[in-house]
Amino acid sequence: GCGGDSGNDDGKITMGFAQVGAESGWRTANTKDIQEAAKAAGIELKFSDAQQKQENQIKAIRSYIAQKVDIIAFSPVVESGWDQVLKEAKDAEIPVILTDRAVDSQDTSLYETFIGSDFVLEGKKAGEWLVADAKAAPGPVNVIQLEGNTGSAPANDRKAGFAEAIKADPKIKIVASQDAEFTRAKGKEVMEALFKAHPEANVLYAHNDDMGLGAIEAIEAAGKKPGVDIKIITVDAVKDGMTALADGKINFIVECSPLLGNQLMDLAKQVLDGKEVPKRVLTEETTFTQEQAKAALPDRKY
Amino acid sequence: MNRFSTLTRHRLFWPAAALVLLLCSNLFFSADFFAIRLQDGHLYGSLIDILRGSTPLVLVALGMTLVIATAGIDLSVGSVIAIVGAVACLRISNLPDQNSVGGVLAAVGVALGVALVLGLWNGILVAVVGIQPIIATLILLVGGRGIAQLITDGQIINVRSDPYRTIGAGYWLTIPVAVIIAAVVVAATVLFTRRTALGLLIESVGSSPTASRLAGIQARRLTLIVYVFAAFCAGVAGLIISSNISSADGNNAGNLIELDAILAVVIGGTALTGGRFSIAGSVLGAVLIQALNVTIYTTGIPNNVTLLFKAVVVVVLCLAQSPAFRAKVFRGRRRKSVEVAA
Amino acid sequence: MTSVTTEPRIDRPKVARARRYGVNSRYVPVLATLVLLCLMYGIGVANYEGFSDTQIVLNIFIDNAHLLTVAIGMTFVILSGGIDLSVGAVLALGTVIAAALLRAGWSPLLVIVVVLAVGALIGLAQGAIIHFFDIQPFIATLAGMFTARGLAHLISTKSIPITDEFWKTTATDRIHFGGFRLSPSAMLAIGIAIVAALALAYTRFGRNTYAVGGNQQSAALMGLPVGRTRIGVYTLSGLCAALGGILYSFETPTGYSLTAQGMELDAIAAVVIGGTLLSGGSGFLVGTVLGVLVLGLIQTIITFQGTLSSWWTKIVIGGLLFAFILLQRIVTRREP
Amino acid sequence: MGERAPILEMLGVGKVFPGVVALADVDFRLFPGEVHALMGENGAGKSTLIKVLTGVYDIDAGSIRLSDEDVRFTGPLQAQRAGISTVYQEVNLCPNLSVAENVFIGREPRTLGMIGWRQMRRRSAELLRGLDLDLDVTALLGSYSIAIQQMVAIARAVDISAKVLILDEPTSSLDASEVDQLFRVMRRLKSEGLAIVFVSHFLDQVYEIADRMTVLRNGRRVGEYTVADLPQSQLVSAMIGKDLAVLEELEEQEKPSVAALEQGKPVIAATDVARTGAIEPFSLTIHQGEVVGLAGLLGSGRTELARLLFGADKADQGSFTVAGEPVTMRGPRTAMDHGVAFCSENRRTEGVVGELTVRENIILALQAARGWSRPIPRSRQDELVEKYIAALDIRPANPDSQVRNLSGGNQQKVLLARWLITEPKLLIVDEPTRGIDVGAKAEIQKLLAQLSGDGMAVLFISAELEEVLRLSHKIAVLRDRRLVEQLDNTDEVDVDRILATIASGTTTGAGE
Ligand SMILES: Nc1ncnc2c1ncn2[C@@H]1O[C@H](COP(=O)(O)OP(=O)(O)OP(=O)(O)O)[C@@H](O)[C@H]1O
Ligand SMILES: Nc1ncnc2c1ncn2[C@@H]1O[C@H](COP(=O)(O)OP(=O)(O)OP(=O)(O)O)[C@@H](O)[C@H]1O
Ligand SMILES: [Mg+2]
Ligand SMILES: [Mg+2]
Repeated sequence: GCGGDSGNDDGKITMGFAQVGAESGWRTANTKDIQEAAKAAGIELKFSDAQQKQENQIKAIRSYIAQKVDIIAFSPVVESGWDQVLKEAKDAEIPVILTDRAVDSQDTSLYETFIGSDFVLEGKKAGEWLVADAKAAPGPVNVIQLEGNTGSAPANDRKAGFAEAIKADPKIKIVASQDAEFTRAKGKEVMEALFKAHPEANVLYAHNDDMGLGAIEAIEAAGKKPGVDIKIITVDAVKDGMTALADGKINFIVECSPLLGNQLMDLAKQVLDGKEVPKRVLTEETTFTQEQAKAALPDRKY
Repeated sequence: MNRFSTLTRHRLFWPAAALVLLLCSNLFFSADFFAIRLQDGHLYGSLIDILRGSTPLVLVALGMTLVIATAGIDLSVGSVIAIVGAVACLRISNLPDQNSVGGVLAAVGVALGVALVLGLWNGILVAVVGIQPIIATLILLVGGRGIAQLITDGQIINVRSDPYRTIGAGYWLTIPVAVIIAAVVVAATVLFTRRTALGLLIESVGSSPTASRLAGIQARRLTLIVYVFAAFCAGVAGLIISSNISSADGNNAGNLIELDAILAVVIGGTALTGGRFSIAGSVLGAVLIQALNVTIYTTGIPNNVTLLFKAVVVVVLCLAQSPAFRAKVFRGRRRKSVEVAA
Repeated sequence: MTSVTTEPRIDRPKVARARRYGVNSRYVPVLATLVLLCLMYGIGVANYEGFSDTQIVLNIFIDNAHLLTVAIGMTFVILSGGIDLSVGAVLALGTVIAAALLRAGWSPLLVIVVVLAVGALIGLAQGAIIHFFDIQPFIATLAGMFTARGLAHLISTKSIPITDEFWKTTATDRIHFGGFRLSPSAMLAIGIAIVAALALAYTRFGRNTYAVGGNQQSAALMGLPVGRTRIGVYTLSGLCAALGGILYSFETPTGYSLTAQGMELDAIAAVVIGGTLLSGGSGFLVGTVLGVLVLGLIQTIITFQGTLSSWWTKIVIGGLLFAFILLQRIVTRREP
Repeated sequence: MGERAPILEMLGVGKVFPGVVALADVDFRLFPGEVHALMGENGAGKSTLIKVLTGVYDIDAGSIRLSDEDVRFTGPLQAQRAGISTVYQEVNLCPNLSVAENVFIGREPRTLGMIGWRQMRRRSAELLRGLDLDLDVTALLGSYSIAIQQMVAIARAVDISAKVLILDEPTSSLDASEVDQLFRVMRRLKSEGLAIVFVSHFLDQVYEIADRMTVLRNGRRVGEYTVADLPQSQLVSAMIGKDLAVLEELEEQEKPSVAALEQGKPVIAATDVARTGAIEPFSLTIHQGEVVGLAGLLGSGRTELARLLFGADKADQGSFTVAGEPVTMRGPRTAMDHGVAFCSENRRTEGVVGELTVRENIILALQAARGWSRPIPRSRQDELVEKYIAALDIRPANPDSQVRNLSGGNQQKVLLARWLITEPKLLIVDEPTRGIDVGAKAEIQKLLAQLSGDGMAVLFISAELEEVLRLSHKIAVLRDRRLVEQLDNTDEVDVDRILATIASGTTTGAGE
């Protein structure tokens, strides 16, 4: 670590934040929260949008280094390929905090800490709920899975975590699993087709709320009751998802909160104050059942 | 035999054959794939899904067909879709009563008006300023997405409006409204281009701009009309997409649809170099692409193989359509038939 | 009917002089791009502190070495009257193959050879399909794009880190001259640009590319090897894209199947901004280099601006692009 | 000469296009050191024979022997390698490359694989000077007129060291002295033992240069003759199967005097119109029913003058009045709205739209004038199209065939028909008889004469001075992009007189 004396003379902390892009509502909420938290914490935020391109993010980080910001935070587009630029930051004695997504660097001294969710764990939580829920089920449990963009880290991990958890019960089987690109429109379209091809399905697991919400429309159009005929598990817990959960259309949501701004700012201050911070900070996240959702919904910001 | 060979030589034979083949292949995975029943007072079945699901692409491909016929291209359709959806949903969500038909119609009108303006922008850049179409529309592809996000503030705007929902998810006389809308727009376009001289003049401008100018055709005005029309079609598609899910997703709506639309147009037999165009072909191409998507879902092709599968289908289809390929592969047979004739 | 051909010789006036637009009309678009680029740079310098550093320009080369390489291949394809949508996917495939093979312990040299060969092969296949079976380039290369990206997915849907020493040193290496630095990748890309420019101007392949782009039918009737040229440009483009993949993996040492989405549009934009006509047969490689610089400069301005929100980033990029193209059009404008 | 072995022999050649038998059982022999004319009407199959020979088209039946070896070329490249150098009908060069490159591309002088540009420029300039052309060889080919492009194509073909040289209508847009130059070169090559195939619709030229000819009719060979044995009249009947009397009729016709015509209403009057780099200021008035011929050498500015009148190019200065009203020419549409029609000399890029059908091409200008919202009813289309297909004898007489697939001469007829149906007040025709066979040429001239008799004004441009003389009431002579003189076409005026005017000219700008 290094002292808070580096950088601007006015004593105000400057943070460079390199965001992935604005590919989803989740992401923009994340951006907004960080911006607001920075303002509240009196930290000057330099923000850049990489438009989903790793090279742009690297560029942005380099420019932060050149501008001698006090601390850099970023959500990596990809897990790998960061060693070089992180080393540059380290050489410039600028601490780096990773948000939301991890990197796979061997050398963990390259960054101070990671704050974000564990996608595998999210998948696991979803799977565990299903395993518990399926205990009561008389027959086989056939799951349709709506995946996020092929190749993206949340899709990979939420799929893997879920698969691992449902191993516990041989009754549970994934009968179909297709890419629905994290969007509502695709969720609806894919679910329409999968539902007809697999009428035996009775559970839907969607990698995010939006796909689940789209799928609900498809299920309703098919004359079935979402949440009853088809149990639905999703990840994220955005407001729309929570509303559906409270309405009984979704059965279980694993939270993946974009609201890590305050935690990030606290961590930043700690790091700059030279305090020891844990290498990995998980965002304060929980899971919601329908009852919990009803309770939590009123003060849901996002 | 002879009749069969004239049939196979028809422009639309191969896309149609591919469509039938794709649909049939679904039967192995879902036995009642072709079943259509009445449910809750409307038609229900995979084929209906395909038709309804293809409407946005059909519309976009329709506009794209005319643009391509003038030897242009419109990359901005996806952004137009996003902006139109955003404008419509934003206005509706601000209505005191989201279910008021008048309010929804006004919102739809404003959104389509915005689409026309965007089309005019493209058209002016291409026809008046003289910028190469791919670059002229690239500007709106990039900037337009930003505008859509600006309108939605990067979030998804939800609406709860039954009249609006009808556009994309409703039914009229058991038939999906989206399909009716698309059919009407397609029919109107066919009438408009083929019953007036518009089609001929567009084809002329597309295949030889210099000769057309010297024949007195005012290419500039035509080009302008065509880009405005393409944006209009994209706008209607944008309404259908956002109404189908009762929300506007400025970040993702219509993303990359331009590629699918161009693909549909080309499969339908319109050359990217401009000139002759086939609206029926483009519609068929669009439905084919949607059928391909649905087939991928139904057959459960693993996600990491999906793209390869698409590539194979596209290549096989294009090869089957290519006279050069048939000539080269079936050369032996053709030679013989000539000898018989001689 | 009397024959005119035997009539007395007449004092013939010199014919057909000065029947041209102007001597160097061909260079006008490129010159315009250059002038506007300088103007844009000037605006950057005037507005942002630290922008005047020459290193900024060199950084554009460093950051866009892969784009430049890809755009060079694209230039050949567009000059020949075609288009190649597969480049971004081939680049991604290149990074994935490289990463996968390096992880498997292959020697770097061999890996590079394999990646280049795969790229060239994909290009070759596309070119062959386009030429022999008369498939429109847009579609053939769109299928190529699906194929390349699909293969990348097939190898790994997860990003694969590259830890190879050679890769690491090449990535971190900077070649110093004077007070300035360039990366080996950038040097390589610039070198390739020079070679490609010479090849376009001074080799038969280069001139045939122009001829085919001008009028393919005429070129065939003139007895030019149209097939070889067309297949050649796509092969070259595949090769350049694969090389772009290697350069990209130097800068961001990872192999990932989703990298470079939409890069084909960047490459096409760079070529077209550089004054090359999409209809083929007219343009220069220098233009492409300038086009890449324009895109890089826009990105740099965005970075320097530093506080743009996500959507304003896009809107500003669109706006800058618009301003640039519009000015370029006005400068090069001829007859109405 | 006939005793020697032929260098090229085609036996029983057949070629079928969908719906058209282009060639059936055609034999063709070519001997070294001869000029062999390939004769036939438009659409007889001349160009197809050449394309089949050089591998542009697959051959459907028959065989080709070159130097006693069976050959079958898969493309022009192979034919070229085997020693056949060809100038195809229509200019087939690359307009986006420089003149020098068009001459040399494919066989550029190279050192170490790098093209020697300087040498290439020097040699191409020399080569073109050999054809009496003084061009800037670094300029883009597309910036030169069709005639010049044709000469460049010839220069390219002539320079390829070959055994066989094929020239498909090389002279269709050349004027007398260019033809002269070409023939000089052809004679030289012939004496060097080259075998030359020559296609032309100018019978005089054929009789001047050819030794032997093969006549085709409807894709079949009528016969092979030595030129000396076949008088022109017999050749014509061999080609078209009937005698040709129309031309004589035309000569007989009484022409109204210019003075009488100038009493009539002026259709268009240009005053001091000019365009930099294209043409010096000129004034020209064309009256109702008057045929004004433009005479001048290649590149003298006839086409430019015509384009200005039509608004195809914008004038820098000067003014137009149409039917007494001042008019600003904003573009072709303005001109068309005032009843001016322009039939370009460059039919391939500025004329027909190859992808469209004959019907669509014919109605295109009329439709454009009406605007897209008022389509011409189908019955009216059929009526018009049928009428002109018959009147101009367009073959195949199928209104739905693609124009691209028509023979060159037939494309020209389609173009003419396009403008005739607009019933213009002034018809500007730039080389309308380019590539048209003798019979059709006579028909077209007759038609123009008749139309002018009915009150249409015509501006007639042709490289063939006799044609200009035969039709025109008034002849405007251009030299060096300047209108130097306007002559009334009285009996004293003949080809020599015009040539003399062109040669001496009253021009002052003899600077360079
Ligand atoms: N690609 C093609 N497809 C279909 N028909 C064709 C094609 N090329 C030529 N034809 C037809 O073949 C016949 C012979 O044409 P060709 O061009 O050989 O005539 P030509 O003797 O050269 O005439 P011209 O003197 O007008 O140039 C014509 O009827 C023409 O319409
Ligand atoms: N400023 C210009 N830019 C480009 N092309 C031009 C320009 N001016 C004229 N041209 C082209 O050059 C040609 C000029 O015709 P040209 O000077 O040869 O007239 P001409 O006297 O009719 O000679 P020819 O016998 O060759 O037809 C036209 O076809 C026109 O398209
Ligand atoms: Mg011919
Ligand atoms: Mg002329």
